[in-house]
Amino acid sequence: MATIFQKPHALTDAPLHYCPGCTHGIVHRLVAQAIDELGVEGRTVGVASVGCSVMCYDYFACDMVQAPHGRAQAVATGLKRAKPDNVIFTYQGDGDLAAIGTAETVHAATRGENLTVIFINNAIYGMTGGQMAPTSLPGQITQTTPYGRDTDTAGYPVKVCELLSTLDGVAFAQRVTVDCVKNVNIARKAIKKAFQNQLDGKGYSIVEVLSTCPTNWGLTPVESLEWLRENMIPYYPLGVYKDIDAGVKKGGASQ
Amino acid sequence: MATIFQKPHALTDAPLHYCPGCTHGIVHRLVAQAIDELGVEGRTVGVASVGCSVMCYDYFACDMVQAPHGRAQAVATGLKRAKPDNVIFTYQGDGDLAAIGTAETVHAATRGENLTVIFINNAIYGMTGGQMAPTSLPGQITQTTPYGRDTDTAGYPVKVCELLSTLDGVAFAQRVTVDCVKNVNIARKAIKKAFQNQLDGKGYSIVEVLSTCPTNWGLTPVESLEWLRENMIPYYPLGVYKDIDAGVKKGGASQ
Amino acid sequence: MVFAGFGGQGVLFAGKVAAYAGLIKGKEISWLPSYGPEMRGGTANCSVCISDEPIGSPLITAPNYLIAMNLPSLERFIDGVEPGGTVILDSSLIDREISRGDITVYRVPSSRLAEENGLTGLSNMILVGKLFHELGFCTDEVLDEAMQKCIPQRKAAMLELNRRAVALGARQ
Amino acid sequence: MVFAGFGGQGVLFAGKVAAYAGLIKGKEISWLPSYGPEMRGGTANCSVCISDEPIGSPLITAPNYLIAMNLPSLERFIDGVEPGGTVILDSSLIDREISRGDITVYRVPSSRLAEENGLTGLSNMILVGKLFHELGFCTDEVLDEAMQKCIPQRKAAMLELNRRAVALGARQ
Amino acid sequence: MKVLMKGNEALGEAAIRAGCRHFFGYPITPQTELAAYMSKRMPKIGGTYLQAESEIAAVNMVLGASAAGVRAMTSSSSPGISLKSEGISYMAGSDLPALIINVQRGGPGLGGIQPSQADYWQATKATGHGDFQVLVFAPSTVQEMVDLVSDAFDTADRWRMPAMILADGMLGQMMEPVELPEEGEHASTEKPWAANGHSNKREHNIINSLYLTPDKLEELVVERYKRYEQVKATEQRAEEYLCDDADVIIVAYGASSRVARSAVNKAREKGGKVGLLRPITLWPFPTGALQKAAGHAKAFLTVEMSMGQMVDDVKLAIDCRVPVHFFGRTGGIIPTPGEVLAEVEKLL
Amino acid sequence: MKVLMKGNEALGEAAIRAGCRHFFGYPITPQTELAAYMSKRMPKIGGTYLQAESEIAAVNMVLGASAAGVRAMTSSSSPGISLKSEGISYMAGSDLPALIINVQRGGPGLGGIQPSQADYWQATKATGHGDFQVLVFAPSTVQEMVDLVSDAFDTADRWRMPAMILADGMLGQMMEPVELPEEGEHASTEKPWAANGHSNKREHNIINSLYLTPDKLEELVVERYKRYEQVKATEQRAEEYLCDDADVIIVAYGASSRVARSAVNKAREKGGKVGLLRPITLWPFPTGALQKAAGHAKAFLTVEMSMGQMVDDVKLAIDCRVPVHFFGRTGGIIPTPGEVLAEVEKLL
Amino acid sequence: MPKITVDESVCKGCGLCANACPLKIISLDTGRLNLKGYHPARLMEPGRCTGCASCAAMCPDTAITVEK
Amino acid sequence: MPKITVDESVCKGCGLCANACPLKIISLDTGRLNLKGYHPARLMEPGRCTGCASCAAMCPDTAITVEK
Ligand SMILES: Cc1ncc(C[n+]2csc(CCOP(=O)(O)OP(=O)(O)O)c2C)c(N)n1
Ligand SMILES: Cc1ncc(C[n+]2csc(CCOP(=O)(O)OP(=O)(O)O)c2C)c(N)n1
Ligand code: SF4
Ligand code: SF4
Ligand code: SF4
Ligand code: SF4
Ligand code: SF4
Ligand code: SF4
Ligand SMILES: [Mg+2]
Ligand SMILES: [Mg+2]
Repeated sequence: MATIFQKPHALTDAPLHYCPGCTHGIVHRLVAQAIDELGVEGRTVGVASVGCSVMCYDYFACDMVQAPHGRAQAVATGLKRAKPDNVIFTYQGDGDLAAIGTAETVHAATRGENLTVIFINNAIYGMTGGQMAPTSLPGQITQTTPYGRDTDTAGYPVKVCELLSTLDGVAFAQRVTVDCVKNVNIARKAIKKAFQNQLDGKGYSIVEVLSTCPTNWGLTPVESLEWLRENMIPYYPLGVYKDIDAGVKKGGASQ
Repeated sequence: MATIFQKPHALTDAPLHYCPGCTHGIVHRLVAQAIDELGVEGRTVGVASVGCSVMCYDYFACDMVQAPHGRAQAVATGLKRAKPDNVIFTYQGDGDLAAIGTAETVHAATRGENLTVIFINNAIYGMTGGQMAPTSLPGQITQTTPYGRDTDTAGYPVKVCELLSTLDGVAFAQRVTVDCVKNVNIARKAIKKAFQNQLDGKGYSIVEVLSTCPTNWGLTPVESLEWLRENMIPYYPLGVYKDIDAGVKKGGASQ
Repeated sequence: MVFAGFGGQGVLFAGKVAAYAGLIKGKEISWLPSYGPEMRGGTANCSVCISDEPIGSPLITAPNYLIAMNLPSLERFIDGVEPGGTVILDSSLIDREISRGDITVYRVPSSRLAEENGLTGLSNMILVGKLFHELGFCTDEVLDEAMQKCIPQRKAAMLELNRRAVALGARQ
Repeated sequence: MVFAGFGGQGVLFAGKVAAYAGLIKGKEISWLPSYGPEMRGGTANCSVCISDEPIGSPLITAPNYLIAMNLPSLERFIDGVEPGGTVILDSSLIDREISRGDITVYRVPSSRLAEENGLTGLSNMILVGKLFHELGFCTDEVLDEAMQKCIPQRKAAMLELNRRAVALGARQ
Repeated sequence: MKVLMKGNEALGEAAIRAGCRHFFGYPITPQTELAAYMSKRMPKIGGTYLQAESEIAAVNMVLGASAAGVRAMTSSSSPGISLKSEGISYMAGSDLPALIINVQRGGPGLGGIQPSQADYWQATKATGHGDFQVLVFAPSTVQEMVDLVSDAFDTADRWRMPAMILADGMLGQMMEPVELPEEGEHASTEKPWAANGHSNKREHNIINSLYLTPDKLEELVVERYKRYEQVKATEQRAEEYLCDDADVIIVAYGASSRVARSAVNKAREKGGKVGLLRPITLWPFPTGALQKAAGHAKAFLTVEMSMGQMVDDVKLAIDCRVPVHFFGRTGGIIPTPGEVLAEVEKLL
Repeated sequence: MKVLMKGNEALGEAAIRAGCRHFFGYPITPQTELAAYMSKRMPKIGGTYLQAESEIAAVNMVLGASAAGVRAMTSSSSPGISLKSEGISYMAGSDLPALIINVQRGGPGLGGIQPSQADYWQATKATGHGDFQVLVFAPSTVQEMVDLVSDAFDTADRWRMPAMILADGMLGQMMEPVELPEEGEHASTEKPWAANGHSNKREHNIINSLYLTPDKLEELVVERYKRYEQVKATEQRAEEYLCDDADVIIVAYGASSRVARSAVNKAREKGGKVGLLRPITLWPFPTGALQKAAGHAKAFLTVEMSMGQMVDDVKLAIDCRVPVHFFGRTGGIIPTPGEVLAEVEKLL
Repeated sequence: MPKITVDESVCKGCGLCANACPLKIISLDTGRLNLKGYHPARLMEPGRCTGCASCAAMCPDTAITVEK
Repeated sequence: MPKITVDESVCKGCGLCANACPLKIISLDTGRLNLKGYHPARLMEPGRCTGCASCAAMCPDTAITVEK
């Protein structure tokens, strides 16, 4: 009897601290699978950002660096410039990547820094207890938009893949989700490609994963997947936004 | 005999400190003209950024606040939220707005902050003596790209109007220049519109002005205008990138 | 007094009710929460001081009263309980024996009682009921007023359930 | 010594040549630029110290030698010149009389001389030539070596022009 | 009747009652409740709650709002305060009042989320680059947090300088009964310098910290330091608890002063002549009170939730005339009264 | 023969010769020549010059490169250093070596672009939030800038902590003759802790500053402070100039120490027994040398280009045993030897 | 016969596996609590499992191993 | 007759006006230096000026006033 599914080697045995049903865990596994499949654990260095995934340095079996909030891609740039043969990825939330880290994100992207960026968009600041994120939906109730996000005062969500696809340095930008097995598989391929691109020296690759936060959304894990499907996917269309190989640029929604 | 052209009232009598032929001066006048024409000097507050135009607080006759480098739009947001009836504009260089101030720019834009942003793109850090700017052209020689901007290591220029037009909060984004009388007139209209929009409560309006830096480009003022025409305009196409009134969105190059 | 348990069991709320009762009685009071190193789903506890004197450190390491809602919490605090102190624990979740002889221990199967009495999630208030019954430091009216302070108007229905839980606890 | 003028007149370069000459002679030297409050097109000057002792403050407020290339610079520094000191000025740009009697003043129409001799932009070096002539502190060879240090190889043609300017200055 | 409030929420309500209608923040533990509170209240009273994209943006929004003449504030915790340091230096250099709240947590780096006092030096000596000071208030109870918020706003306006409330995770998270002031009790200040539109009635106002002429810059800094001297002369505040006859005086502020007070009580019970001197303003440092205390005390003991920072200021305040000892815990640990008592007893 | 170099350029060349191949910067006056120099040299020698989008990005790139085990540096001037403060605190909390250069200018705020020493407190007490220190070196000549760059890298590696060179606009802009060391003279350090890929040969390395358990965080901070004690014991440096018989000793570092030296010479010419004690390390502060000097001197005078910051450290170093006076200019003004002499003469 | 194993010590009882199983043969064991206080997932009808690994693919805690 | 006035005290001799004038009738007066050390612009053929204000529109220092 063969084991056809087990914990990837690139995940340590430390139990994850995430809330029950939080899809951060699924994405962790997909990243680890990509590292396993490409056989690069020994030369991979991950950058943990500040957000619920801050402690992912304990979970990934490769070397890890914990970066200041928002600065993961600057730290990753330093790591990559120091050791270009290493495989560097960042793992960042929406607050980290698209609020405080906006400048670092835009500029790593426009520099075409040869990095793999895993971006967890859960439309909320999970770790600090559920404040509005730059990606919170219009009308969404959060701890700091108790009456729903009012676009008049709190502005509109930032659509990261759309924004970054306008930049010349970006090699690959795809938005995926992990709400069902089919989408998990698409996400797996996208993440692997984002790593493969780095090995091929193609430049900046980002995978945006629409993810859940059952705790701060105030929903059960299963309800959260539904909320994501009903609210997030329509606002944040899935698909490849940019792929210098395939010539896809902006708005292409083919999966 | 009638005076048909004179110094606008909204410019003080202080002589400008800019280098001979620097087009910062032209843009100053256009901003002042808009203020004059709209009759809002008494309730306008300008935000001076850090760059060659840092001392524009001495030149505009309205109240002025000097902001930390890159933070002009955050300061402007504070001014506007404090006194929504005031007319707030920022005057920023490319280093200020598109490098260190990237996050402040993107977020003021996505919030749809009701501001007027005057953005001077001269493809260089003028004030500090000619270092590479985020908008320096590929191959451009600057103090910190002595062998020409190498996109492999220094990345690609950021195209601000293109980038910001992807954001829902932006009401108006136009790229203009001031290399000749015709374009000065187009610029004048764009700037006035960016102020008018604020009076109309339309939200974030940005006018990007392709500008010269004879000193750091190492050219005469007249040669600089030519260099701008031959090198900058092709890379940064002029035109309206977004106008919620006209329905223009992205890439529209009609003037 | 220390209220301790998992996050989500309502220990912080229970502590707040106790604090309000103290406040109504004109005492000096303080309430201090503390969370385990896990950010999510970990342990949570709060220190509540009720005193006639101004309160120094609100952090209690040696409580007179310990309300323990799970085993890790009991284990963390039991040794610190002041001699002569009181421990009230949810015996449906904690089955450990307590070897100390210098303290009074009340075992209330509050989780089970809550389930059985249609008071799911109010195990905490059953223990509060028991606590105040033993404490005897304020009247039922004061405790009721305290609950009113802690439960917003629009959740009036909750208030009723809380009252029942407290009453139930007091009878244990 | 202080070299002072508008930015772009080459005062910093002139100071550097002087500093190098000192260095070649085995002296302690320092060179310190300073710009006016205007960032662009304002005044610029540099302090050059050449001494047998380690140099304390490299900022000179009371120079022994002042090389002044425009009026504002002259006015800024003239009162500070040490008694017995020397002032060399570009008389084609400065027509002010100097009333101090305790200093030696050389008026060299260096801008005009430069224009007339195909040495545009080398007014500074004409003054340097004069300075070293009066200074007499080093041989022509040393000064030449200093210029070689300051002018990159690939600008060899410039070197020749500089030499001519210095020689011209020395004859004034 | 008093209400029970968390320190963080009390700070928010107190600010509103002190006339603050502009709050700019960015989430960080352990101060999140303050922002959450403001986001609930501000829309109801026509105020601004704006969650900025970062601490840097937030502090600069405060700079802008303050420049416009309104009372504005921001709050954060240790790493976020570091990010605000450039902006705070600008406000000081532009003579702008503002309120910055630091609900300190353990550091350095990301550190932890438990209470700490390890940003003392940053707050009192170098909130940013250059020669300047900010007013620093150190509350020790939730009630005092309320009281000091309006004092901080008033003092900041009076002296045209930023004020900081240096709290910590314990004070931010704990609930105590508080009495809130009526709204509008605060002195509203004329701000003729504000950049809020000249209405064609006066010269244009300029809010600026750039002075390219060193003489001008020095003149302004010296002028500002003269103001600081006045602040030192008039705004020092400290509480003395059983100091009069004390042989050993504990010096502690904020959270650790509460522990120290318990220790003093315990020591007194045992007959030890121990007192507590509690700085309420950390800048200006209550030098006067300390000098007085140094007249009779045999030793001082500072109790801090850090590796020892205020201890130097105590030494300087009393010209090292009396020995000054230090006891501290760090990393988020609150010392216990017992530990402090043990330290004090060594000195008796 | 020696070459004439600007201080800023000399810093760059010295770093390269000390084995640094990774420079991350952002332009700011008066340190621009350093970045410009690196941008010319690095591409030629296979190194990295990267102009970051901001000071914050730059310092975090340094954090990343240092985490990977290479020698990395960044440089800026006052406002830019404030922005780097969070990142520096992270590096300290992660035990990462690195070199940060501050070519100070007048502050606060945007201030001016002339030389200053007003970031002394920031550098020595609170480069960021939390309990930590960075090594601080204060060169006073261009040659010393060169020498201290490699010392700073070595010391930072040895103690696994960030090092700062605290220079100023005068030292950065001036030219002096320098002798450059041969490349590769520096000790290269093993960095088994680096995050550069475990090659499946060891456990994964983690570079981190987060410790949610206060006990763990405290333990680490205390361990770090033990290291600091060793640093204090072994790395203090100061130069004594005519101190042995001096009645009045000037204490000054960097630019102002040069002025002070001239003043000492002038005083000696007049027969005044005046000496100069010049701290070369500002952290660790040369307490030993000061204590020795306090044995015979009647008074100290600190000369600073600020409103007075180091003066407190001098008092603390000598337990206030001898009066310590202060003279300073600020805002970008360099004091003159004459001014200093006048101050000294008041004390003779 | 395909086989799945749930590591109960890490299972958080989130139910995403149950939700994903096409045959709905895995569900939470409400009768039991693991050490963390969760109802762990359990394969209810082992015989019917096809080893499709849908459950495992959706498990955030990689608590499920699938053999075939 | 249209008339332009150049404020010589602020003119920086950049030549943008000269470059912009359709009739090329304004140019730098190389014979003179203003107080700032620049050759100020001067209208060479006043009679031909149309008052089109092209020169003024391009002047960065707003040194030119146009009357008509
Ligand atoms: C400089 C700084 N600011 C703020 C914080 C507090 N903080 C921690 S995590 C976080 C946001 C987390 O949200 P996100 O990045 O979306 O990640 P998530 O938790 O949702 O996965 C914030 C603001 C911090 N640690 N440092
Ligand atoms: C925090 C900070 N970083 C850097 C600087 C130095 N600085 C001054 S102006 C400037 C850039 C100017 O370039 P740009 O914004 O393009 O304006 P320009 O001068 O070209 O008009 C920089 C980096 C500063 N003052 N503050
Ligand atoms: S708070 Fe939200 S994002 Fe964070 S672990 Fe819990 S569910 Fe996941
Ligand atoms: S440096 Fe360039 S941008 Fe600045 S004033 Fe001179 S020409 Fe204009
Ligand atoms: S998905 Fe995983 S963690 Fe969730 S219930 Fe199933 S086995 Fe347990
Ligand atoms: S492997 Fe497939 S069939 Fe078997 S339990 Fe899992 S999801 Fe159900
Ligand atoms: S107004 Fe027109 S015609 Fe007259 S000088 Fe100016 S550009 Fe030439
Ligand atoms: S454009 Fe203006 S500044 Fe330039 S030369 Fe003409 S008048 Fe003078
Ligand atoms: Mg998130
Ligand atoms: Mg620019």
